[in-house]
Amino acid sequence: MIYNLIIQLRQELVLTVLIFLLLFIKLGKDRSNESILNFINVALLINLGAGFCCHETGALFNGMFNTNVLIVFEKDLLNLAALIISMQSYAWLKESKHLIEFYLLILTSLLGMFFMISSGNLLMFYLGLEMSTIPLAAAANFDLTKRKSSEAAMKLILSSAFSSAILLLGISFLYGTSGTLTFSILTAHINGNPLQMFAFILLISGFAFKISAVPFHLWTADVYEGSPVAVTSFLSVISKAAVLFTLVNLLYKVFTPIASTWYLVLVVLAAATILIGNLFAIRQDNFKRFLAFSSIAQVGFILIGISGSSQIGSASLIYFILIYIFSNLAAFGVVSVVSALTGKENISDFKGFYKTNPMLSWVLTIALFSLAGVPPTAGFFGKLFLMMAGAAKGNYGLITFAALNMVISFYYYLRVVKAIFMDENATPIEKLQVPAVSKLAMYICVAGVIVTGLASVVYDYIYSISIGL
Amino acid sequence: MSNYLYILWIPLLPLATFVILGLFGRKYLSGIAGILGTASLLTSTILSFVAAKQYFFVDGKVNGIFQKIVALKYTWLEFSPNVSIDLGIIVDPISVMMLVVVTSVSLMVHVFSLGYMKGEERFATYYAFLSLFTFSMLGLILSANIFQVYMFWELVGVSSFLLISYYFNKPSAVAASKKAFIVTRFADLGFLIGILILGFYGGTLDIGLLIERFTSIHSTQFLSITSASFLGASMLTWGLTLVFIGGAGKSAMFPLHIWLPDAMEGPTPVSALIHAATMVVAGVYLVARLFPVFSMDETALTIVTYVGASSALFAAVIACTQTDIKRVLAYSTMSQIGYMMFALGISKNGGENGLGYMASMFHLFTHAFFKSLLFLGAGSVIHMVHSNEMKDMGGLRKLMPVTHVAFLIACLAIAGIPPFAGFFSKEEILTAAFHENKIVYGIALFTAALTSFYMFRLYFNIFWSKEATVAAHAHDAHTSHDDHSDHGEGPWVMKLPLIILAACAVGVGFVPFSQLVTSDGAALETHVDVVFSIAPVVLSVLAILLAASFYKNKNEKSDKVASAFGGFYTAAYKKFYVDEVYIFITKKIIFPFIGQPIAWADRNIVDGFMLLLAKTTAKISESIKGLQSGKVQNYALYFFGGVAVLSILFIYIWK
Amino acid sequence: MNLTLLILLPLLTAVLILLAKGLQQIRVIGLTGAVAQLGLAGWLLKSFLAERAAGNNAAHLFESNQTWFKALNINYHIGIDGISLAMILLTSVIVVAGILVSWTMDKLSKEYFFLLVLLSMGAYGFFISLDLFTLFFFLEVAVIPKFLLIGIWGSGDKTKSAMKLALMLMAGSALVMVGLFGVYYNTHTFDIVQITQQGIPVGVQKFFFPFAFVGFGIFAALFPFHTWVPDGHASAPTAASMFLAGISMKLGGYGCLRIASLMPDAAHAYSWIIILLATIAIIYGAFATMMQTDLKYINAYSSISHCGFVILGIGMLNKTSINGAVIQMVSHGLMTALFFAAIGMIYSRTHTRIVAQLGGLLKAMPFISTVFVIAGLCSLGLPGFSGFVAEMTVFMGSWQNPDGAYRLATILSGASIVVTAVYILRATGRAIMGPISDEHALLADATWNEKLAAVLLIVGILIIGLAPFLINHLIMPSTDAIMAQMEKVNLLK
Amino acid sequence: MQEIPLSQILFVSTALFFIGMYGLFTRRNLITMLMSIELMLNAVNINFVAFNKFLFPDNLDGLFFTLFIITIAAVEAAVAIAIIINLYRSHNSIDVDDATEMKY
Repeated sequence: MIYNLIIQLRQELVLTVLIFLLLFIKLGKDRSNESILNFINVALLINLGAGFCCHETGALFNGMFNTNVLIVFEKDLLNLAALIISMQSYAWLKESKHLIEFYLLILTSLLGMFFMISSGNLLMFYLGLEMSTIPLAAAANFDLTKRKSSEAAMKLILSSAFSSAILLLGISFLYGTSGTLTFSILTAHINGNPLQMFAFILLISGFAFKISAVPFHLWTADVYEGSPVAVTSFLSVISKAAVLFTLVNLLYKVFTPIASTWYLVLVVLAAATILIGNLFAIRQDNFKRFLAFSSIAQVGFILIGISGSSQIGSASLIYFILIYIFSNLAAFGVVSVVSALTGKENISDFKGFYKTNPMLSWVLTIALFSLAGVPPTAGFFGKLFLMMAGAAKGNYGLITFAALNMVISFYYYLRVVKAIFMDENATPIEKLQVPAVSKLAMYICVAGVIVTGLASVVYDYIYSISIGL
Repeated sequence: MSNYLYILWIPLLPLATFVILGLFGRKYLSGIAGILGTASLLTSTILSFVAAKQYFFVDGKVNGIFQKIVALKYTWLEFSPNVSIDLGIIVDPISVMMLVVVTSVSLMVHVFSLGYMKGEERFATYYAFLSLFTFSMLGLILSANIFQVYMFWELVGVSSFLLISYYFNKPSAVAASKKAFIVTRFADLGFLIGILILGFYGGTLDIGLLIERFTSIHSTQFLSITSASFLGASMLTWGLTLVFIGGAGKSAMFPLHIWLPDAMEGPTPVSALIHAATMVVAGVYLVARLFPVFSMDETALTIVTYVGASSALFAAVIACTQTDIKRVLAYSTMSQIGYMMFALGISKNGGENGLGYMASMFHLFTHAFFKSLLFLGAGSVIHMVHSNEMKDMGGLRKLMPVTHVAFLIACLAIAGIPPFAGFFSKEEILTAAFHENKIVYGIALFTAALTSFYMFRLYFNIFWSKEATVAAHAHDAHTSHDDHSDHGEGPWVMKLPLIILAACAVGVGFVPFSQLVTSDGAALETHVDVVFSIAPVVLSVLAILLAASFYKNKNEKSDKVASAFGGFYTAAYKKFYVDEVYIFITKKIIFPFIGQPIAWADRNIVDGFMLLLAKTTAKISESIKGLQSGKVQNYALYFFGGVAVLSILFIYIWK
Repeated sequence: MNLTLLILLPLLTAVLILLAKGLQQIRVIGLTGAVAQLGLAGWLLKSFLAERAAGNNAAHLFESNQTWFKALNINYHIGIDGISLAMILLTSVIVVAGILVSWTMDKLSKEYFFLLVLLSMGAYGFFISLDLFTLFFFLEVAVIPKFLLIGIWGSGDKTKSAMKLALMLMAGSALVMVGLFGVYYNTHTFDIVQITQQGIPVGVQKFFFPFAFVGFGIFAALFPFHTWVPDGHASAPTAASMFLAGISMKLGGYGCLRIASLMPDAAHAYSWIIILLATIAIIYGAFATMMQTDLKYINAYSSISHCGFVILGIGMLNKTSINGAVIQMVSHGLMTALFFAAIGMIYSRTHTRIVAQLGGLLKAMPFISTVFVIAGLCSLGLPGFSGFVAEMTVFMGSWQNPDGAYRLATILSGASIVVTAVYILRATGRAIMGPISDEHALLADATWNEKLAAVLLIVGILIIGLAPFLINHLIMPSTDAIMAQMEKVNLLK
Repeated sequence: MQEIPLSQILFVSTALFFIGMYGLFTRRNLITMLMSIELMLNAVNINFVAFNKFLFPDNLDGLFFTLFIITIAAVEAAVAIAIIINLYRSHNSIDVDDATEMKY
C-alpha cells in the first residue's frame, strides 16, 4: 500500500523533498550560487529520471489522484522542460541574490501542475491549478526593481483570479447539475442541458485563459514581456503544456457526451486564435512579446489537433508539445542569454547577429524554423500531424484557413531570420561568452529539434500510450 | 534500284567543316580555314555531280519515269507510333537538280570569298558559317519528311542570320539580320501550323505518304481534310496556304519581302549564295516538293499564282528606282522568284499541263547561275570601289574587263536575250502563262521588259556613264585592305568563279531540262516557238536600248522621266512604304499597346495584388492593435465578452 | 541499387563542407560531391536501362519501402521511373554547373555551398519519392535554402524578393498539403502506387485537385501565381538562379504531372482551365519579356513563358503532349541554367545587366558571348537544340485535340515562338553584337571553371537536341504508364 | 417557517457575482478590484453551499470545496497584495490605469 503510494507519487514526492531541501539551504549559511545551481540542476535531473522507472497505473485517495503511463510521460515532459529552463537561466541566476526563492516558486508551481494533471476530481484539479498559477504571479514579479515586471505580475494575478472565479462558477454549476466532482462519475451526468452547457463554456473559458486562446489571451503578451525570460519561458511552455494535457484529459474522458459541441467550440477558438495571434505577431519588435504572440498562434494549431478528437489528435498534441518544448526553449535560451548579458530584447537588436555570434544565430534560426514548421526540423512534423488530426473531421475549410495562416506565420519567423542574417547593422551585439551549462541546454534543444521529427519511434511511442475519444 | 546512301556525305562534309572550324578555327586554323572549307565543298560538289549523273543518266528512270527514291530513313523523334520526324534522304529530279545548283554555286562563292574575305579577322568563323549554311540547305533539299524540311528551314534561317550579322559591330548589319530572322520566323509560324494541319489529317509527316494520301481522292485522309473546313475554306486549303506562307517568307514574296533588301548588309558573296541562288528559292522548292498536293487544291494554287505575279511586278518596279546596286539585284531576285512562283501556280500536275512546273524549276536552275554571277560581279565591283552606290561608280569597264564581260553576259541572260540561259527558262514560263492565264501572261511580259530595263540601267551605270578617273580608283585600291592585282580587279580566285559562272550563264540554257525535271517524272516535249518568242525578246531589246539611251552617257533624260512619273516614282523609290507599315505596326502598335501594358500589368496588377494581400494583412494587424490596450480591466471585459459570445452561440444558436 | 544514396551523398557532402576550412577546401569538396552525384546519376541511368533491357517493365524500378510513421501509415517509399530519372539527371548536371560557376564565391562560402548542396538534396528526395508525404517533405526542404541564398548572397532588392519567393512557395505547399490530406483521408494512404491502384472517388478528385495542382503550379510559375519568378531569379546569385529555374521550378512541373496522373477525372474536368492559364502564361510571359531591359529579368520572364509549355503539355492530357512537357522540363532546366550562367559571367565582369549599357561583348569575350547566343537560340527553339524538340513535341501533342478552343490555344502558344525570337534577338543584338564600349573592350573571357560549366550544360542541350530519341526512349514507357492511368477515367464514377 | 427556495439563493449569488464583476471592470483602485474578485468568489461559495444543501445533502463535496476556495482566495489575496505593494514602490500609485506601460 504505502509502497504503491510512493511509487505512484514518486515524482511529486521528489519535488516536495527538493522544495524542502531548498528551504533548509536557504535557512542554512549561504553557499555560492554556482554550487546551488549545480545542485538544483542535478536534483532536477534525478527528478526527471524518477519518471522513467517502474511505471504503475492506479488511483490514490479514492480517485482524487490517478496516474498511468501517459500521465507519467506528460510529467516527464514538464520535468524536462523545467530542467532545460533552469539550465538556460544559469547566466541570469548566477548573480541573483534570491535564486532559491525563484526555484521555490517555480518548483511549487510545477508540483501544482503535477497534481492538476493527475487530478481525478474537480476539487483536486482546482487546487492544482491555483497552486500552479499563484507562484508564477509572484515569480513574474521577480525583478523587483523593474516597473514592467511588477506590472506584468499585477496583470497576471488579477486576470488569473478573475478567470478562476469564472472557472469556479462553471464548476459550481457542474456540481449543481451533476451532484459530483469526480470525473469518473461526472461523465454519466453530462447530458448537455443549457445550464450544463453554460457551465461547460465557463470551464472552457477558464482553460482558454490559461492556454491563452483568443479572446482570453490578452494578458499573455504583457506578462511575457514584463517578466524575466526564465519565467516567460516557463509560462509559455510548461504551464501551457500542463493545462493542455488536463484539457485533453477532461474533453476526451469527461465531456465525451457533448463531444460534438466542444468540437465546434474548439474550431471557433482555434480559428480566432490562429488569426489574431498571427496578426499581432507581425508587428512585434520585442522578442518576448513576439514569441508570446507566436505561441498564441501555435496554441491555435494545437486546438485544431485536439479538435480531431482521435488518438492521433491527442498523440499529435503531446508530440507537438515535446517538439514545442525543444524549439521554443531553444529560442528563449538564446534570448535569455542575450538579455542576461546585454539587456537587449528587441528583434531589431539582432540585426547582423550572425556576424558576431554564428553559433547562437544558428540555434535561434533552427528554433524559429521549427516553430514555423519547416522540414527537416521537428516542427514540420508536429504541425503537420496536428493538421492531419484536425483534417480527420473533414472540416477542410478550417484546415485551409490554418494552412494559409501558416504562410503569415512564416513571414514573421523569416523576418527574424532576415534580421539575423541579412540586415546590415553598424553596432551588432558583440561576441557573447555563453556559460557552458546554457550552451549544453541549447545543444540539447537543437538535437531534440532535429531528432524528434525524423526518428519516428518517438511519435509511435507516444501514439501507443495516448488516448482516443 | 542502286544505293544512293553516299549522298549522305554531301551534306555531312560541310557539317564536319563547320564543327571543326567552329571549335578550333578561330585559334588554330584561321590560316587554312578557307582552303579547308573549299576543299570539303569541292568534294561534295563532285559527289553531287556523280549523283546527278547516276540518277539522270544511269538508273533514275524506270520505264521512262523518274522515281522518287528514299535513300535513307531514320526515326529521329517519335511523337506517336505513326507520326514521327524521320531524318531521310529523298532522291528525285528536283532534289538532285538542287543538289547540283547549291553545291556548285556554293563552291563558287567559297572560292570567290578566298579573295574577297582575305584578311578578315573572323575569316575562319566566316567559313564555318558558310559551311553551316551549305549543310542546312542541302539537308533541306534532301528532306523526305515535312518536319525535317521545317528543321533545316530553321537552320537555314539562323545561318543566314549569322552571315548577315557577320559584321556584328555594324548596327545596320545587326538590325538587318534581326529583321531577316524575325520576318522569316513569322512566316515559319504559318509553315509550322500548316504542317500540324497536314500532319494531323494526313496521319503522317512523311512527304511521300502525304502526297500519296492527299492525291487519291478516295483516301479517308483526303476526305477528312477536305470535309473539315474553317471560315469557309477547306482544311486542305488552309494547310497548303499556311505552308505557302512559310515559303513566301523565305522566298521574300510580297508582303513578306522586306527583309531581303536589308539582308544585303551581309558580305556580298553571302548575298550571292543565300539571297540570290539558294535560300530564297527554298520557298519555290517547298511548293514544288508538295506540288502534287497543291495541284489538288485550286484556291491554294491561285493564291500562289497571284502572290508570285504581284511580287514579280512590284519588285521590278522598285528595282528601276534603287541606286544601291545590291538592292537593285535583291529586288530583281525577288521579281525572278515571283516568276517561278506563278509558274508553279498556273501549272497542273503531270503531262503537258505540267509545263509551268518544269518551267519554274528550269528558271530556278538558270537563275541560280546568272544571279549569283551578277552578285559576285557586283561583289568585285564593290570590293574595288568600296561603295554600293551607283553614283560612286561608272566607267569601270576599262578597269575590270573580266567583271565587265561576265556582268554583261549575266545581264543578257536575265533579260532573256537568246541564246543566254535566261531566255530558255523565261520562254517556257511565258508559254505556260500564255496557255493558262492571260492576265498573268501580261504581267509577266511587262515585268520581263522592266527587268531588262533596270538590269541594263545597272549595267550602264556601273560600267559606262561617266568616264572613271583611274586615279580615284587607284586611290581606293590603295586604301583597300588587300593588295590588288594589276588593274584593281581582285586576285584570280575572284575572277575564276566569274568566268565559270559566265560560262554557265551561257551554257545551262541548253540543258535538256524538260527531259529531266518534270512534275510527274516523265519526259516532256517542249519546242521553242520562234513566233511566240518574238514579243518578249523584242520588248527586252527595246528596254535595253531605252536604258542605254538613258544611262550610257550621263544625261538628264532619266531624271526627266522620273519627275514625269512624279509621286509614283518617289513611292517606288521608297519601296511603296511597306517597311514603314511594318515599323508602324511593331513600334507603334505591338510594343506600346500589347507589350508595355502587359509588362505594366504584371508589375502593378498581378504582382500588385500579391503585395496588396501583404499590405492589407499588415494594415489589419495595425488597426486591431487597440485590442491589446494594456488595461487589465479591458482584458477582463473581453474575457467576459468571449464567455458571453460562446454562451450565446452554443446555448441559443448551435444547440 | 539503393536510391537512398541520392539523399545520403549530398548529406555527406554538406556535412563535410561544414567541417571544411577555407574556400579552397570547401569548393573542392563541393565539386567532388557534385561530380559524385553526377556519376551516381549516370550509374543509375545505366542500371535503369539495363533493367529495362532485361525486360523489367515495372512502373517503378529500384523501389524500396520502409515504414516511417507506423501510426499514420506514412512510409518512406522510393523508386524511379523514366521521368523521375530524367529529372534526377537534370538536377545532377545543374548542380555540377552551379558549383562550378560559384567557384570564387568568397562571402560566407561555407554556408553558400552548404545551402546549395542542401537544395540539391531536397530535389533528389522529391524526385525519388513514391509517398506523397515524403514528396511533400522534400518539397519544403528545398524552399528555405532558396530564401537564404537569395537573401544573403543576392543583389538588388534581395530581401524583398527572397521574402516574396519564400512566402509564395510556402502558400503553394500549404495548398498542396490540404490536397494531400484530402487524398489521405479518402484513401487512407499516402502511397502513390497504392493510390494509383485503388483510385480516388471522382467527387474527392474534383474537390482536391485544384488545391494540389495550384499548389504545385505556384512552384511551376503557373499564371497568375508566377510573380515570385522574376524578382526571385533576378535577385538571386548566379548559381541560385540556375538552381531555381533549373531545378526548383521543375519540382512544380513534376508535381503537377504526378497529381494529374493521380486524379485523372479531375484532370480531365479541369483541363480547359489549365490550358487557358498555360496559354495565357506563354503569351503573356513572352510579351512581358519583350519589354524587359535587365538580362536576368528577360530570362526570368521567358522562364514563365517556357514553363507555360510544361503546364500546357500536362493540361492537354495526351501521351505526346505529356512527353513534350517532360522534355520541356529537362530542356528548359538546362537551357535556362546555361542562360543564367552566361548572364552571371557577363555581370561579374561588366557589373551591369542592363541591356542598353552593354554591347559588342562578342569582341571582348567571344566564349561567353557564344554561350549566350547558344542559350538564346535554344530558347527560341532552334532545331539541333533541346528547346526545339520539346516545344515541337508539345505542339504535336496539343494539336491532337481537335477541339477548336484547344487548337486556338496551340496556335497562340505557337505564336509565342515568334515573340521569343524577337526578344532573344533584341537582347543578343544589343548586348552581344553592335559596337563595344571602351571600358568593356578589355574585359577577360571565361575562366576554366566557367567554361567547364557552360560546356557541360551545352552538351546536355545538344544531346537532347540532336538525339531526342534517347530521352524519348527513356521517358516513353513511363508516359505510357501515366496514360494508362489516365485511361482509367470514369471507371470510378 | 418556510425555507427560502434554491432559486432565490441562486439569484442572490448570481447578482453578487455580477456585482463583483462590475466592480472589477469599473474600479480603478487595485485593492478595490481585488475585493470585487473576492465578491465573485464568495458568490461561487454560496452556489456550492446551496447546491450541496438543497440538491445533494447526503455528501459534503460542496462544503469542502467552499472551504478550499476560501483558503485559496486568501492565498491569492496575499500574493496579490504583495504584488500591489511592489507595484506601488515602482509606480507610486495603485491606480490600475497607471500600470499600462506594456500594450499593443
